[in-house]
Amino acid sequence: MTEKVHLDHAHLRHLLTAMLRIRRFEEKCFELYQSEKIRGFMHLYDGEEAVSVGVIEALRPEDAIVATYREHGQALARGIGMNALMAELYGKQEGCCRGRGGSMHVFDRATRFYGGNAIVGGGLPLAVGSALGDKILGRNAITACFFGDGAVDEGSFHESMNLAALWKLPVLFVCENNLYAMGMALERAEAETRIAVKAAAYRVASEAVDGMNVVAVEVAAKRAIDEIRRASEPFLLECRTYRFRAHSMFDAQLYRSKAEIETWRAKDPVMQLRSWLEQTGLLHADEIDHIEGEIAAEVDAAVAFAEAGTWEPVEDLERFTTMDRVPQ
Amino acid sequence: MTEKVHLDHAHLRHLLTAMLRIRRFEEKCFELYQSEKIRGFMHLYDGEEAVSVGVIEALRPEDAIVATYREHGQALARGIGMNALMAELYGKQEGCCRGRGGSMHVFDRATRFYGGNAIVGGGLPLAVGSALGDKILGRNAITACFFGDGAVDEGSFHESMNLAALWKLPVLFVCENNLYAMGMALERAEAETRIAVKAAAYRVASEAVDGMNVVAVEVAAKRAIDEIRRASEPFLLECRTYRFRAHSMFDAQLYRSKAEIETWRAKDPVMQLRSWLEQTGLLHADEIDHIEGEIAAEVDAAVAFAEAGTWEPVEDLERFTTMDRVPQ
Amino acid sequence: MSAPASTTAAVRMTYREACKQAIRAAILADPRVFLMGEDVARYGGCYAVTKGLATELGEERIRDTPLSENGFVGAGIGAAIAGLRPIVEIMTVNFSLLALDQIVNSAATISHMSGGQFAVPLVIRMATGGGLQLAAQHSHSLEGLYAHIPGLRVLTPATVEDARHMLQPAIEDPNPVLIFEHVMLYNREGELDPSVTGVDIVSAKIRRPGRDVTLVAYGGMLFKTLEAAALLQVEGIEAEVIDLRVLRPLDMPTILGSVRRTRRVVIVDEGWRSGSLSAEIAARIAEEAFFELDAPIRRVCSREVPIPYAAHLEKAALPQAATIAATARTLVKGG
Amino acid sequence: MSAPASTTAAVRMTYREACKQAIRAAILADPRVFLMGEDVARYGGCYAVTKGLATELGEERIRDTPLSENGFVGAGIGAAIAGLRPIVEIMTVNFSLLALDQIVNSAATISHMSGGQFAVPLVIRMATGGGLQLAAQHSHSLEGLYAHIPGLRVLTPATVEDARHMLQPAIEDPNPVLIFEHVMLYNREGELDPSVTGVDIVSAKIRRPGRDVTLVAYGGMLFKTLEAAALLQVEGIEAEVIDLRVLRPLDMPTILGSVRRTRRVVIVDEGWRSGSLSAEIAARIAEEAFFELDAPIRRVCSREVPIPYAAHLEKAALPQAATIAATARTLVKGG
Ligand SMILES: Cc1ncc(C[n+]2csc(CCOP(=O)(O)OP(=O)(O)O)c2C)c(N)n1
Ligand SMILES: Cc1ncc(C[n+]2csc(CCOP(=O)(O)OP(=O)(O)O)c2C)c(N)n1
Ligand SMILES: [Mg+2]
Ligand SMILES: [Mg+2]
Repeated sequence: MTEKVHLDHAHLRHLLTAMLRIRRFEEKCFELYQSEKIRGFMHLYDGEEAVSVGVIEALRPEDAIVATYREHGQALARGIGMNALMAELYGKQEGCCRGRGGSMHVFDRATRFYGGNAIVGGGLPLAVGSALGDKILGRNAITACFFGDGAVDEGSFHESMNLAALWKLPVLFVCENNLYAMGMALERAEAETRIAVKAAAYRVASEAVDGMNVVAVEVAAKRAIDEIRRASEPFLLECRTYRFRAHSMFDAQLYRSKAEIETWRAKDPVMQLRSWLEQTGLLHADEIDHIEGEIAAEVDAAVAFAEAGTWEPVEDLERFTTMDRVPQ
Repeated sequence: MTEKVHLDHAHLRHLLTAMLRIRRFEEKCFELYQSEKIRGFMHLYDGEEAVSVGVIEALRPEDAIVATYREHGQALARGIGMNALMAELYGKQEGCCRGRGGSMHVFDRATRFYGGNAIVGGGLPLAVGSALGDKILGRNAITACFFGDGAVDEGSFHESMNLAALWKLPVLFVCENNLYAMGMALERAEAETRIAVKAAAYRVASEAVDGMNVVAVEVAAKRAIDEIRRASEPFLLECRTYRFRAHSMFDAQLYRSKAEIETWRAKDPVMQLRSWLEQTGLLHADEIDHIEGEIAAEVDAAVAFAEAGTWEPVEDLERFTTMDRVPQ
Repeated sequence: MSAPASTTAAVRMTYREACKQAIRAAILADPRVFLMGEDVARYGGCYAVTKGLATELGEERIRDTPLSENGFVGAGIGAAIAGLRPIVEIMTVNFSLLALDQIVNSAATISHMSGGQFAVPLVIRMATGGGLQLAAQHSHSLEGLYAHIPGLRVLTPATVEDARHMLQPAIEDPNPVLIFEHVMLYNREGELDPSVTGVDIVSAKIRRPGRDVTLVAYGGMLFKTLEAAALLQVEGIEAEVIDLRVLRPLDMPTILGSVRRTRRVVIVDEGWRSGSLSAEIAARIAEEAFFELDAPIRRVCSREVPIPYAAHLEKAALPQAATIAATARTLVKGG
Repeated sequence: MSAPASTTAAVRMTYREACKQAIRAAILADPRVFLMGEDVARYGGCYAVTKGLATELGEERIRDTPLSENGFVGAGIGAAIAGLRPIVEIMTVNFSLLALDQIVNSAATISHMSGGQFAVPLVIRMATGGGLQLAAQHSHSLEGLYAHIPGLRVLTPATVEDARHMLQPAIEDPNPVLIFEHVMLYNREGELDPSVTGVDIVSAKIRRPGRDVTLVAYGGMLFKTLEAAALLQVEGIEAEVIDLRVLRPLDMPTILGSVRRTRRVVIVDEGWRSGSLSAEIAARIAEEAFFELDAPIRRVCSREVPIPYAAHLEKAALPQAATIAATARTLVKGG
């Protein structure tokens, strides 16, 4: 049965809040990277928030998620605590992965968040396996697999789409098509740039959706998931989006023009929703201020939490390289 | 400019001869395997002769070929001498690869025959590279890349199709769709079984052709190659065929019925052409006998050549592991 | 079917049959266990290990996969994380390179990277080794590469008993376990003692005691090494033969114990000499038993060439009993 | 542009700049040479090695590829066979596992398998190593695995001079050559002597002579090892430091010559200890200079964990100068 998207005040407020939390969290991350509190490779989601928020809104708690190294958005939308996430970026023991994963490798058992994978395309086979597991174990769950347009170049995309289709597995493949893989423009990487079209090679149903519109994403994701549950087959959802910032923190962005970025900034998913809500009177400026205030407090608290966090003792370095038991 | 297929006596005689040479050669190989003169894995081409003969007929001497472990047909059709091929199967020094490659790894510099590759899908990227080389070096040559339906499952198919399309490379991808990858039926391996249809995911032109009809294959291959040269783009030719014998010499064929094999045997490409030629009076029975006689003599000579061949001294075992110079 | 009246007599069977019984038993014992791989079901396995099992256990438990090594190995990892106990079969170690990214970058890292939130209870079986004239893309012994990767356990059953019993503890291990089956062993017969109902996947075993020299081997090389020991015995040299059984983590106490007794060691490894597992064993002996050796450490490995097709060249490329014996002889008698 | 008036003064530049100049010079010298890889052109290389080169040399010679490691490495092999001299860049050694099938099963076998009919004059460059907090899928040192494969040559330029000059002979080599560039070296500066116009890709080099102990290192570990030597010098211990430069084939005469003089050796390797290249070197020393050593062979390697993100844990996982010095000290002074 279709779960409808209710465009009521509470829900729209929730969507805006969810996107704003990601935006503000990452603005802080950017600062913290400058001040070297956060290190390694960090990939911001600025501009793409509608994708994870819209899709994850359509998931149930029992569903699983596989994401990429650009996964702060998915992690927060899925409900991984901001404290645990920030502490992870700091490399602290209180981080969701005890500081071992960092920005690119966020995992969370409680929400079936299976990473955080920094091998482009590496998550897709894992998502197929997760869905196979659910199917065999008779769980009525789906696995949402997020990946970029660049992952579509990889053989693992092809193998995974085919396996999921062949074995009729409940996988929602979510392509975050932000038009670039690092500096490689989609039209220079793929002979066929309409990613949704490629699903036909595997007889998989697909749809392309405006990834800058959170409601559109949510509606499309719900429809896709209904279809997955009804037909017991995978679905490919191509979300057309854009990242406003550099690929990672080391990127001079020589490969695209400022004008192009500005054109896309005009479609900012957070601003779009916000102005629409204000214009239609669904949300008043002071309510938004209130939300912003709460988020600012949450971000500050997360920083304080991370700052106060501790370093895992080096004696524990080798711990978890192998496990004594399978965590339940 | 289109090179037409001339269905005159000489050409049809040539096509029949080419297919018969493969058929008779391999019948002898089968015997020799039973008597343990040939060892290792050997994959016969029985039933699929029209594919290599038809395609290779459409090639020019400057074109390159990449094949699989099931490549006796391509090797003979391309003009690798039967003596050198048989000696290779014997593991003799006089073999085309000095006995190092065996049945699965036939190479020939003179005819640009780039293997003989026993990694399923492994040849496709090599073919892309060969075509890239030709393009950069300004050679007006194409690369014909043979592979099975099983190779379509592999990520390398996906990556290679995309690379060839993106870089507008002159590759003729020839899928020898014999409906099985070992014991894996195509419909159990691929969600979309029409392989030619998959070309659309890369904006590559494609066609499916009756692979049991050598003339149809030749015509389609010529058309495809014309298109490759005209548009400077790859082409995918799916040849629908069938192998009459086991996958390799160790295969109980539990996965398909005798009846299915018989249905396909009725479409035997050699018999089809032969009866048609006889019925239309284009070739008389005694001419065919004459051809058969010549081929039998050639096969016998090849066996004698291989028998008389010598073993490479074991002192030379490590030779060619690295090369002192690039052979010209 | 009822149990046979007497189960005390040793049963003779092939290594292949032992592998098959192990798979069957594991699948029957636990609904979370299943096998997937290329041609495991309808074809019966490329080395006929799983022949008949799909009919008996169903194609959900013995699952044919498309030719997508990276894809289905990754799917095995995902399924293990999601709660199953998959056994993934890769036909041959040469093809496993297509899946190495998933094995090294995901299977071996996820438990550590996630701070212990997830385990990957996955078993990957594959054939390895030369001797069947399958040439340069089917004959290599790359298990040593896998033994380099933290997070993995690497097993090389050589005996019928190990083929029969190593699988169950491998499945119970919360970590990814790789099992290498040497192609030349499948037809080999051995006795199975019905009173043995399990083996460990931790220790090396002395397969033949001896006082004069230690021969360390594993997998397909074990029997060539035992042959070498028989040759040496004729000359009055008593070689001790160790079967490593587990390549990662190595059971050094057993190796060092033997070496300290015999004071001489030859390591036999079908991998290419440079950078093979034999090097690690030699290095550890040199580090830990340096002052207890009476002679340099010796290794007998494969020659450093892609394995060629021709029988005589292949034979020359792979370690043989005569070479092993000759090497040990020189160590004992001086050379 | 005219040549600078004087070229005799040493030029100071980064390792990154040296890599870039090498690529530029190679491409300008031979129309068959080109570079391809992910983000080498418009982005300028993920470690900025090729910044600006595409503008200067054109996007045919500096060719961006899609994210298809298996595909474009295989294409490089095919192009090499067809007559080109490709340089293929893989961003990081962890990703190279996706292309390992092509490297091991094709690039390394085709000349042998074809009986010498074809060569594969291909160069593959990639970044390796840890130290940037890039965690478990970007930080490993897997060059030792490649050094196991017959048919390949494996280079690890550590100095600016080698970064500048190893590429040309690698391109001229008729065989596949792998070049590993350690990520921590890119920003490192060094002197380039303009009178040196080439280097060999055959020999190891003694970077610091010493009489008391030999320290063997390569790539990113060279400088930590030299640091350790400096620490030791303060205590009156003179360490000889060998830079391997070439991991396959190993230059054993240089290593053995040094070890025979100092009679003590520590091998430093950023690979995980078990089965790392250090094991091979230790094994060969144990085989060939056994009676000439005064102390057991020692190794300083990475700890056997996927490299973690947190700085202190990463630091603890990787070999450090202090550990190298401590290990050497114990050998020399006894411990
Ligand atoms: C297999 C592999 N190749 C290359 C890289 C380096 N890399 C990291 S992110 C990235 C771009 C991926 O682009 P896309 O999939 O579109 O995701 P986006 O970053 O745009 O979200 C690349 C090339 C990698 N991590 N893994
Ligand atoms: C990467 C890889 N996986 C598996 C195999 C084992 N294998 C050899 S041939 C074959 C079937 C290939 O089928 P297809 O591509 O349809 O070619 P056909 O044999 O039908 O000509 C398989 C699975 C292999 N050689 N390489
Ligand atoms: Mg992208
Ligand atoms: Mg087939």
